[in-house]
Amino acid sequence: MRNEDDQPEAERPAAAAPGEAETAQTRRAMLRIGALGTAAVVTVRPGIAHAAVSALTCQIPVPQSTQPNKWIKNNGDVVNPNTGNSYPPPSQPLSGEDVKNSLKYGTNYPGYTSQQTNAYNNYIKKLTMGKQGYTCYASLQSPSRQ
Amino acid sequence: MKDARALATALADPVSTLGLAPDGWTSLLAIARAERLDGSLAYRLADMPLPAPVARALEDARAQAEFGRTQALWEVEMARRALAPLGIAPILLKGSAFAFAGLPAAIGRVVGDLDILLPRERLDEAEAALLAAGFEWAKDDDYSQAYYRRWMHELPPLVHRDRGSMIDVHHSILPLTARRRPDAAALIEDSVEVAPGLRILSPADMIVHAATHLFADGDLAGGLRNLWDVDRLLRLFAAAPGFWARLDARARRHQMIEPVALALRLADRLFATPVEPRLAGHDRMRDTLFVRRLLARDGWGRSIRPFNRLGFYVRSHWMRMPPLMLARHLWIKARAK
Amino acid sequence: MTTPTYRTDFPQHCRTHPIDGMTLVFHRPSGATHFLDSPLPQMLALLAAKPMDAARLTTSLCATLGLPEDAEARAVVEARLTDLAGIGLVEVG
Amino acid sequence: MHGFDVRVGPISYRIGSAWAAPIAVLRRLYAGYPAPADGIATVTARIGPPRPWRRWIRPQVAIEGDHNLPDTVPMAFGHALLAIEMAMNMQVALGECRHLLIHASAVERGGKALIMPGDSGSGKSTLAALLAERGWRLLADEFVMIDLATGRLIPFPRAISLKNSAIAEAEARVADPARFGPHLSATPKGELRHLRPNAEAIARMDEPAEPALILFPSYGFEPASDGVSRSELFMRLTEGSTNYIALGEPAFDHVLRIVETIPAARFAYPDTDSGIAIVEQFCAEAGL
Repeated sequence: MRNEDDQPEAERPAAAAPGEAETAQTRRAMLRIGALGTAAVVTVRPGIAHAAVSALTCQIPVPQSTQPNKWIKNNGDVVNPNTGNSYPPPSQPLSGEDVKNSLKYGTNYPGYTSQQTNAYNNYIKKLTMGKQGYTCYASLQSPSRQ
Repeated sequence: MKDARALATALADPVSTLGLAPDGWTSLLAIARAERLDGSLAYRLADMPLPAPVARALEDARAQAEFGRTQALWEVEMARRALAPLGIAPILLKGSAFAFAGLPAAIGRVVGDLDILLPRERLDEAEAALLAAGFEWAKDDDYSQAYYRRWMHELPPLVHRDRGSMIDVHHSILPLTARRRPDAAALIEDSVEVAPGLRILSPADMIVHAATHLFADGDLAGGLRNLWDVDRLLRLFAAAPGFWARLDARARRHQMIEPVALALRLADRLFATPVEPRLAGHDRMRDTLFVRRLLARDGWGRSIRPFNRLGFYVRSHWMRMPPLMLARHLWIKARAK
Repeated sequence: MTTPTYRTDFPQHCRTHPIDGMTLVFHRPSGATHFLDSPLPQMLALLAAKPMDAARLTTSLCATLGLPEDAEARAVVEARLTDLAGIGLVEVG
Repeated sequence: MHGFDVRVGPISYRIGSAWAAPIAVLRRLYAGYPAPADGIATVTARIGPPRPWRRWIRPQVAIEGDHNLPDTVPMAFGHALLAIEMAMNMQVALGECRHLLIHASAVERGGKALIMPGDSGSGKSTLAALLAERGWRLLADEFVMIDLATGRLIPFPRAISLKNSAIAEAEARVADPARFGPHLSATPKGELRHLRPNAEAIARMDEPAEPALILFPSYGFEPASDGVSRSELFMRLTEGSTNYIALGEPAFDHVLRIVETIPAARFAYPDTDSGIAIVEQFCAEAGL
């Protein structure tokens, strides 16, 4: 869960003059910079069975297997081949173990550059329920969801 | 326990379970879960004298079904809120309709996705409203998008970004490519309002729609559960005078007389459902193929009879699209594997 | 098109509990559990008293919190109304 | 199909395998566990070939059962025991809807339970296994079950899966070699060996305990400890549970009661001995 110290620099409130401390506090409440970080609503999401199936044995195809001959843009979008700053997808689905390490420690996927790794991770972060690999991705994160 | 016959018998005649041996119970539970009928079975056996472990397992299944019902009703409410401002009153289909209208078919039933039917001309507005409400395309590749919009009776499936729930928006109950052409306008015209801004199909149309699953979705996945719906609905609706005549008329109107007859015969064979003999017609040789496919589940919950299943899988696509398209579709799916 | 009016029946159908300066909510119709950080509880209270559109809600919220009403406050209220509608605690129209 | 029925706490399993060998290993690992009550297993977990020919040709093992997950990858035949363990876990994670599940390990002393939530790699299994050799009773590894009627912890003492360095530590402390499963190498989780809980944990598996302390271990850091706020504790317990939402309002009540009444902290520890020392100190303060 996000807490104060790793909050992105941009959102940190400017140091308020002492006289306005009280208003700043209320303003802070207003802009909901609270224990939950910037999210005003946090909904409990079920932990996908990471305990049951170790996240490390699942895999994430990039992109969906129903999207043959597509490339991945650096922001994670699935685009046509040779689109600006996009890369060919990995030849094999990425293993849960590699994805977890790459997301946690920034390691590159074996055989791919850091730009490619970054593009693939942005694609993975956009996965939603129902998409291939979502269960695997969700089980990598919980419970310490960033 | 060689196939799912024991489950069909237990549902139709709960007393038949009294003689089950310990491993018989284990297999029955495994088959019921695999066919997603454990909730229905749990309610059917609710007041039977059962061994303690079975009673507990079925109590849990009832609790699980209750949770599923709450989720289904919430999805109906959220869809209503998204569509009501446009003046669109969606027609609820299958599980969501049974749950919302409180029909016996809903008792213990696992409700999967939310299926709704809209007039075809309101589809684009509805699509925009659902996307604005947080739904996203589950299949957003160009092939699927084009395929659904051009050939199918529904939009590509939508999944909610936060809730993870899925909604299928239909404008008819059979793909456009199918030889049979149900009268979507008649379905909408005869639909019944069950609450402000929410409708369900008329009883006869509900049976016709349930039968399309046996016919349109051809591969019969979830077929036993679907047929149990038919049994539950028929036992309720048949009590109304003139129902069978109305069902006959609607089945003809939607060019669905054979599938409805087939559904009646299969329900009779598997659940001893009282059906109108003239409408059901005499048994056909190939009915047995359907029965074997519907019961193709062993005591471990594994799907069995692979060649029978493959036959129905190919048939399901054949029903949906002309041969050339079928070849291309199967080729793309195979390459994507 | 008049600006949409928002309304809520909160806290009916809910279990609420204060925790660490936030409001923990169990919402029975959806079966979901949420943490609501300010200003959401205050917004819900105001809407429960009287359905309003975003502009009027911003005015009464800023009055309640003793804050100057400005474009930023309006933007925050609009964003939080979308969040509340998304989890079904607030209804539009 | 080769089968084995066994009861672990409230879960009565029927375990199936297309191959005989994995079942034989499982029988040895779960020697001494009771059979299902009335001989009726109500949960089916199984492994089998993902494709028919995979049964003989370069065999692979698919994880299956009453409940399945779409994304699982077939495993190598040499890791069949791990696949069975995961199939058993999956039926609990996706099927259990009587007791609230918390992803944690737990041990008991004097009727009071210490719960150690944490994802894999936090060391919760190792600590629980070693505490269980020092007079604590093992209640659970991976799944802690809370009875929604009483709020008490219902033991689910399945075999503990020890990973990499933890294997040698357990081998050094556990006298009876028969309690260990085979050494599995190069599994997706690295080196792996299963340890059967001791006879006492098995004999008293139907004896619930009162949750009294929650500690979040983090292995591999300099010793440090910190409080856990009630809101974070609520989030960690519920997000880590695969059935919290399905159990509805009773689950909300119990997690709320837990976070309001049970002390919680997190601690880092560089090695097992210091970890155990920190745990014992926390327990003394909390009256365990």
